[in-house]
Amino acid sequence: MRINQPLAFFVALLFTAVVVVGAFGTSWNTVSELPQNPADQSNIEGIGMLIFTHYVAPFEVLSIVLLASLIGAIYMAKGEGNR
Amino acid sequence: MENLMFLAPEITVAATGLIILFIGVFMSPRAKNTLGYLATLGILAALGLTVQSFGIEATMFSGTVSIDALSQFFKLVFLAVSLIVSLASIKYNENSDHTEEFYALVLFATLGMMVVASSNDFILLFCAFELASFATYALAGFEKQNPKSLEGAMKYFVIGAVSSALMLFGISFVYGATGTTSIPLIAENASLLAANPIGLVAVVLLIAGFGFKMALVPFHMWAPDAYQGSPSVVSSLLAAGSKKMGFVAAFRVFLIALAALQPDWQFAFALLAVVTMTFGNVVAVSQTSVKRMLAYSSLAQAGYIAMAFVVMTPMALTGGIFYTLAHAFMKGGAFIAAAAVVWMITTQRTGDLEVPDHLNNFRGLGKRMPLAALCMTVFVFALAGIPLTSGFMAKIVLFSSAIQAGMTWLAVIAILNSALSLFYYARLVRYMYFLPPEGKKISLPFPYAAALLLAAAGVLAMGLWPEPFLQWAMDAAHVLI
Amino acid sequence: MLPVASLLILVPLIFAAVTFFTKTKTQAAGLAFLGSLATLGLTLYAYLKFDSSTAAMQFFESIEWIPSLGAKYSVGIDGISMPLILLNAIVIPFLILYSWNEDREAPNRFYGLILTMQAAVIGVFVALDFLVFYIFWELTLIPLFFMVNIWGGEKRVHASYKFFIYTHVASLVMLLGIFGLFYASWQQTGIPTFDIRELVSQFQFFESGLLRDAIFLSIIFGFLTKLPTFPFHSWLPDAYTEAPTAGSVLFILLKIGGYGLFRISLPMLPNTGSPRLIIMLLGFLGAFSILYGALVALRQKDLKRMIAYSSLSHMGFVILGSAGLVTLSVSGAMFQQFSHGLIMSILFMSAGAIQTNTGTRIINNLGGLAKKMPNLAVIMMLGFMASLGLPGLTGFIAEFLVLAFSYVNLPQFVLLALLAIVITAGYHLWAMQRAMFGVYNEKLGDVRDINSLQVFSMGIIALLVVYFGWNPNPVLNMMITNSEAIVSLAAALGV
Amino acid sequence: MVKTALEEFALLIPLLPALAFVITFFFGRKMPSGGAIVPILAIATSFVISLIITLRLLANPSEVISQSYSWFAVLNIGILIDPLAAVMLSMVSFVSLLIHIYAVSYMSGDPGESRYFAETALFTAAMLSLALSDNILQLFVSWELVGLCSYLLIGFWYERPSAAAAAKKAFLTTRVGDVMFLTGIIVLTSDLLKLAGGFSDGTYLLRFDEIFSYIPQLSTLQANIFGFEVSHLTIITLLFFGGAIGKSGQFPLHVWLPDAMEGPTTVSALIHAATMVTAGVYLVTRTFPMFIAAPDSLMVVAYLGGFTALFAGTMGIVMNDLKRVLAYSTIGQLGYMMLGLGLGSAIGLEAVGISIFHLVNHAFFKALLFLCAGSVIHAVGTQDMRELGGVGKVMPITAVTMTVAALALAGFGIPGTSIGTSGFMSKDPIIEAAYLFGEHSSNWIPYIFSIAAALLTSIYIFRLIFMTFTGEPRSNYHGHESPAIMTIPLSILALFALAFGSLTRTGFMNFLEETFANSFVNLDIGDLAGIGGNKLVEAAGHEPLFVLWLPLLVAVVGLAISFVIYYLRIIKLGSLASMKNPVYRLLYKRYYQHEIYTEFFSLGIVYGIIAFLSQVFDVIIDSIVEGIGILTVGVSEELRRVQTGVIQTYATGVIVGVSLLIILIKLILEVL
Amino acid sequence: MIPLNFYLGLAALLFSIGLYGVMTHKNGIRMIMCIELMLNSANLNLVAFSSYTNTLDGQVFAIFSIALAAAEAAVGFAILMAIYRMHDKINLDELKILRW
Repeated sequence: MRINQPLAFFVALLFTAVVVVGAFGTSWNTVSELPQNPADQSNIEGIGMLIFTHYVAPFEVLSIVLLASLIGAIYMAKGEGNR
Repeated sequence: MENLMFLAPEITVAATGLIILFIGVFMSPRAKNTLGYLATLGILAALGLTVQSFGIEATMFSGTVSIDALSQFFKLVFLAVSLIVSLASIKYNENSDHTEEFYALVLFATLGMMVVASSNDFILLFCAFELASFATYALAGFEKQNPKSLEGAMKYFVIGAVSSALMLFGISFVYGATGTTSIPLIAENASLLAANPIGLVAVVLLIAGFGFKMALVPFHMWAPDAYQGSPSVVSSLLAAGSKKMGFVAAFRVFLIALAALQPDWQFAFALLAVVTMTFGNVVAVSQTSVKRMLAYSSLAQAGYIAMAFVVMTPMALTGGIFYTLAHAFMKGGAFIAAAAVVWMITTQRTGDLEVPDHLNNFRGLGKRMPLAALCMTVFVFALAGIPLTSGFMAKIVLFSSAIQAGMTWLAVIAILNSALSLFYYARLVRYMYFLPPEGKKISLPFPYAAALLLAAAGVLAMGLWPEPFLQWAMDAAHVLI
Repeated sequence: MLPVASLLILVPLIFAAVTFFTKTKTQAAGLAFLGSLATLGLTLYAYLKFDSSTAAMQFFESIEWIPSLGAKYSVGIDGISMPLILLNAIVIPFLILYSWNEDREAPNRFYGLILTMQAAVIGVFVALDFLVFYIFWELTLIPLFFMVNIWGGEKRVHASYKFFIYTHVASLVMLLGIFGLFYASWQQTGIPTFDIRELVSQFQFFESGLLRDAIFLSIIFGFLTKLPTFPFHSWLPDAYTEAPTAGSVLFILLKIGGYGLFRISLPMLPNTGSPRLIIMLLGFLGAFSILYGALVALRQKDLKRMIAYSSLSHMGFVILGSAGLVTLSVSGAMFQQFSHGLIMSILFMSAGAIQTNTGTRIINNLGGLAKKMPNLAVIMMLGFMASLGLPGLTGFIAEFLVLAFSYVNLPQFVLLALLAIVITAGYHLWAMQRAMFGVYNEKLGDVRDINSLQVFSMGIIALLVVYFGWNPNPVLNMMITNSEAIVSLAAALGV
Repeated sequence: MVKTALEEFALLIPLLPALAFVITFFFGRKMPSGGAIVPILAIATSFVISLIITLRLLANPSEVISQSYSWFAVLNIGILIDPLAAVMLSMVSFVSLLIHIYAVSYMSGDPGESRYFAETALFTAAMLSLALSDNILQLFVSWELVGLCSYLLIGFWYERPSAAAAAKKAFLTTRVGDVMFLTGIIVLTSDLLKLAGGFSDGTYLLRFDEIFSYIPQLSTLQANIFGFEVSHLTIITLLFFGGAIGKSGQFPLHVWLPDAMEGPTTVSALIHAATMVTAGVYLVTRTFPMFIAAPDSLMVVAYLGGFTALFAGTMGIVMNDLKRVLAYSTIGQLGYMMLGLGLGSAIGLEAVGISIFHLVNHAFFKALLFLCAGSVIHAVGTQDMRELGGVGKVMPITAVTMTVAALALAGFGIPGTSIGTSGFMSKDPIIEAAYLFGEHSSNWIPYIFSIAAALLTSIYIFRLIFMTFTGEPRSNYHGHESPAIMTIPLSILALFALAFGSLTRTGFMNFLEETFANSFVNLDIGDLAGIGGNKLVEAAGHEPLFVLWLPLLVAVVGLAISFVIYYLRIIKLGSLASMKNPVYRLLYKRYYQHEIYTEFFSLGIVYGIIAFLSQVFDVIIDSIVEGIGILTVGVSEELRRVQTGVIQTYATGVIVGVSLLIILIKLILEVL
Repeated sequence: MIPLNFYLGLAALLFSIGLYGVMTHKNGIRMIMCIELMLNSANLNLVAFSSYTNTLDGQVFAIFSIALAAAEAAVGFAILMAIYRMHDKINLDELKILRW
């Protein structure tokens, strides 16, 4: 089947429109002012803390994800096949 | 520190996967045959631990992990599927050099699904979701010399990746509106989502993400191809296991986190459920590949389960949750039976080798592999909702709940669909039992037999004595309400 | 005391299971015969212990099954179910004997399915819980589907699917009604239950007349389709015709539609939103089915198809009698079920014998068979006479009761039905004349008469047709007792 | 306790032949001459019992035998032997006995001999049960059973297509009447149920005493049919009479009776002359109290009976088949009986007497006629009168007995005395009653019918006698006199045909008039007639002399005409009796009834149109069901193409799905 | 201060470009890159929200998501390699044995 580029374009446009209208039409509950002090803007420590305390479970899972994709990728990419 | 014992099933599964991976390196292909039994044992242990932990309520890891009736029930579902699959795969991987990779991936995928069931935070949910996806991408393409397997894997991968992107996009909006990724906290702060158009966008994006796994029309299109192309044992895992992951995630996300947007997603699910079940059943009628037919029937079943989101009474949720377990057994078993047939055709070199799961290859299965045929009959009858099987009980509870809630139209559509499905299921049974066999009798290998019997036992147990399962499903449903 | 009701399901089921694993035809048929004899023995035991003077449930058993849905495994026998169980138990052994000498593929499955069917049908009759009832109800589909699909005639595949899906849809609609009943009652009482009698008695307390009508109509739709009645009958001719003889007879023994009518629909009928209208509708459907079945039968060229339509015509009496709502008309309808089972068994067995022995069922291709098949001719003649309602045979008692006593409430429909009686006689005699009398059609070659086992089995049923034609009381009395209970309900509400 | 003993024996009357049926049916093939001895003995015993009971009853007509046993529900089986039943029982068992004996020879050598005797035994049982039933339902049951036997026996030589067709026709035509009868019973049942206000223990709903006790109430129930107010009683009785029309071969349902001659001649004698066909008359007699209490019913009976008598005669004179002539004569005589009953609206209970008297006498002479015909056919091998002639020389006994029967049929006798054939003794009173009726109501039509019919009767029966027994043989046949076992019954019957009437006349009628006043029912027919609006003639007037002599005169004229044409052959009918003559053709074609009934009505309308429409309708209903299936498969084939196999399409599907879903939900939630 | 909507608009645009790519490209590698684009646009969203709601969860999520995207790409490319070995092509639109 030929790929219908105009249709794809239209669909993509439609999607953009929908999302943009949705996002722009929303009154986001944001902080009024970003922190001005550059020193305060460093959040590496915070992120690190979060990853190893609050989000330690995803972090552990992520390790398995990496392992799994590693195995999968190596297996799939290996040249010989035996089945 | 939290009591890690609550996570014992997950840890067991992960550990088994790692051990297999590790010791597999040092084993000869012949010796690797034992790995399957090891995996099975590990899953059995995890299953035992899960059943043992029924009734526990806890949140762990700063509230990102939640152990409750819902999570435990779904862990049961995943582990049961995993058990069946790993049992059957012993034969599938016989004398293969890649047994350890296969089992590791199966176990990791199972782990991913189990974590999804427990996750109480979008970040964990997403990571676990991806874990299950990545592991199964590779599994779907496990027969890398088989163009169909690769094609299925590729389609699965592309649509899976797109869907995960959509889901992530949706999650980002939810996060943006509520400022948190924790499911309970989102539920508390959902007023902004509910009041603004972005709520609907987020809901639909999330539905697309989960709907990919659930295989709801129109996010289903990978499913028939992937189910047909993948090795049958993997199809079993995909259809019976990873599909349910989509449901448990959706249960948690929509019913708990996004309860405030109920009108939006209720309507979406109503539409999707009706379209999905009708499309699945109608298209299944004209299929000649059994695995593809099962894939479409799987769509239809997903449509039925999605009714739970529409009706949303405790009864409906009970029914939906009960249905996931029932479907796990019957669809998992059916794919294993297809696997047995594919094995038979490929080893015997008779019949339609081009499409080894072609309906014609099921001719006279009742004579060639009586046990496989009998179990397959049980599974398709269950799928059709014939009494005394799990499928019947599941449909009873689910469809009746629609009546209870006054949604007779939905029940009528579902029931008509169910009647339609009888056509292609009965056809399969007819091929197996009432057309002459095209080959001699084959003895069914033990692993297939064991897996089939296990699944059939599950199907019949749920049909004949549904009470304990119903109770568990009810407990699980209460978590959601 | 034996748990007869459960045993009546279990015994054939166990024998069926064992039969599936037999290797030879003799083993299969023998075992199935033993199984059916055991069932017959049990049934006779139950019959002898049965007290026909009470409408109450006897041999009652109840075990908790799914407490969270209020479903129980509860079974019992009363005057509505006893005769039908008896019918099944009596005919099946002779059906097995009848087909003893037939050569066919996979005899173990054939006989196993017969027994499975018996278990399922008896299961429907004894079930007192809607869920159990529905389970057995659906279970009856499977053996019949395979019967038609494997051993049927030329168009068996099509016929089997049509039957399977058509009646399955109807059952599902009925299931919807059951759900409605279940939840409405749950809402009413706060306790979930699937108990048939409990739900039926709760029915009257539902507030909305529309709801009651909807529940009633969807449930009765399932029954009417199964019965079947005009205009939901189109699965019937194909299925009955294409089925092998044993399959046709099993179809005939499938009296679950009428049973449901008596057990469930009639007690509910007076409490529906507009009972008068529904009675009129039922009366019309019944009378019209009688007439319509007869007229269409008149046009049939295929013997089995003709009998199939005559069956449709006969089942009209069941509906008409039920709609009559007089004790004796309802009893007549019940008796019609019983008598129809016996009579049609003979007819289908005869038609089957003709088909196997001559190779055709087309009436015009036959001729003068009485000369070559005298035994068959006698039995078939008796069957035809019973079918056209000749007094002294069971059919008359049923039809007389239905017609005479439905006339009290539904004179116009009875008159409509009476029109059909001559036509009924017409097609029966026409078929008889063409097939059995006249000059022997030499094209048929040398035709053998039915074998002695067939003579025996058909003969016994024929004798029963005569016996119950002269002395219907052994089954009629219990029917009257129960219909009194049903009708008194209606009378109390002034319907 | 002689009476009790008798009552126990009474039960044996129908049971013995029934038992004989069972024995002959199962074992007859192994017995000599088809096991004929069993039914003969059984029927002989029944006859003896009947006769004894009749004689006892003659002594005390009000002490009838009545026994009832519950059958099912509120209905019963019972025995009622009152004068009417007793007469009927004796006659049936007697004639049946003689014919059975005769048949031993007549049927010998037929392969279906045992079947024949089984079926006739069953017939006799059913006929006896019909006569002695004490309720309308049992009567109906027996009524149908005799119909069945008639069907089986007409089709006895089933290999002959014409026999099979005639059997079917007989069954179906009488079935039309039976349905009317059944409808009458149904209406009656439901009326009784309403009047009685439900079931009460101990009473049997459809027993005659129960029915008769409700006559006054029944007559007050009115139904509106096409704008006419009709009493329920009239409806019921007319429906009953509908049954009688079918069974007794009255116009317009008489068409089956001539065709029924396809059966063995003994069957024609037994069933289609002496017994079964009179069941209709018996039914009307049995329910006479209802008829007389129903306005207009008896008038219908009288008119139809009279018309049938005449109508049958017109066809009788042109038939060439020996048995068919007799068949039309049977129809005609049955018409007389019906006429007699119909005249009850004027003469009351006396009608029962004359009519049943004629019934019994007719049984004798008509059975005799048939048996003689059978004897001829048996000996000669043909039944076409054009091929016969001069048979009297070879078969003297047959010729004599048949002539006696013919005289009886034509009604020869001397008026005013008790000298005369039995036919004269019973037919004359009917004609006289018709005159009385005419005088009473100034309505002469029945009388004219009856006189005209008498003339025709005389013509055709003597035509038969002359054509058969006199003259030269018109074909090559080898006749011989029948054996004694056949001629003895003939002689006995001849004796009865000759003398029975004159010997029993007054006693018989008085006896029968006791039927409705005894220990079982006690009705005042006069009162009932009042209910029905029928004014009875108070005192039987003295008819003018010519009225007494006219029937005889007519018979003699008939004899003369036949003598001239068929014996002397002075007048050649030539073209008059050819198919070119439209009147002759009309008669010979039997008024084209076959064409009208079978071709036009049965085949054309019912079969052709209605059944075709039903079939079309059925196909339509069926195609709806089938169409859904075909549609689903078609849709499925198309819909699966959505799955193109191209990843990009799949991705597009997902995106389109998401976008459209959002828009759709937005729209719908906003709008709703 | 840049309004939040700019970020959101950009993310939506990027996402749509990714979608358009997935829908139109035949080459498997391009498709996978487009998918990466989509994931990253979502990350952009997450980071923007994180910043504007002054919570760090979004950024944590983004980091996880980047890792996951990498893993995803690895698996995807591996499958592509297997396909390339078999067909000597990585035009995904030609993979259509499985259809209907």
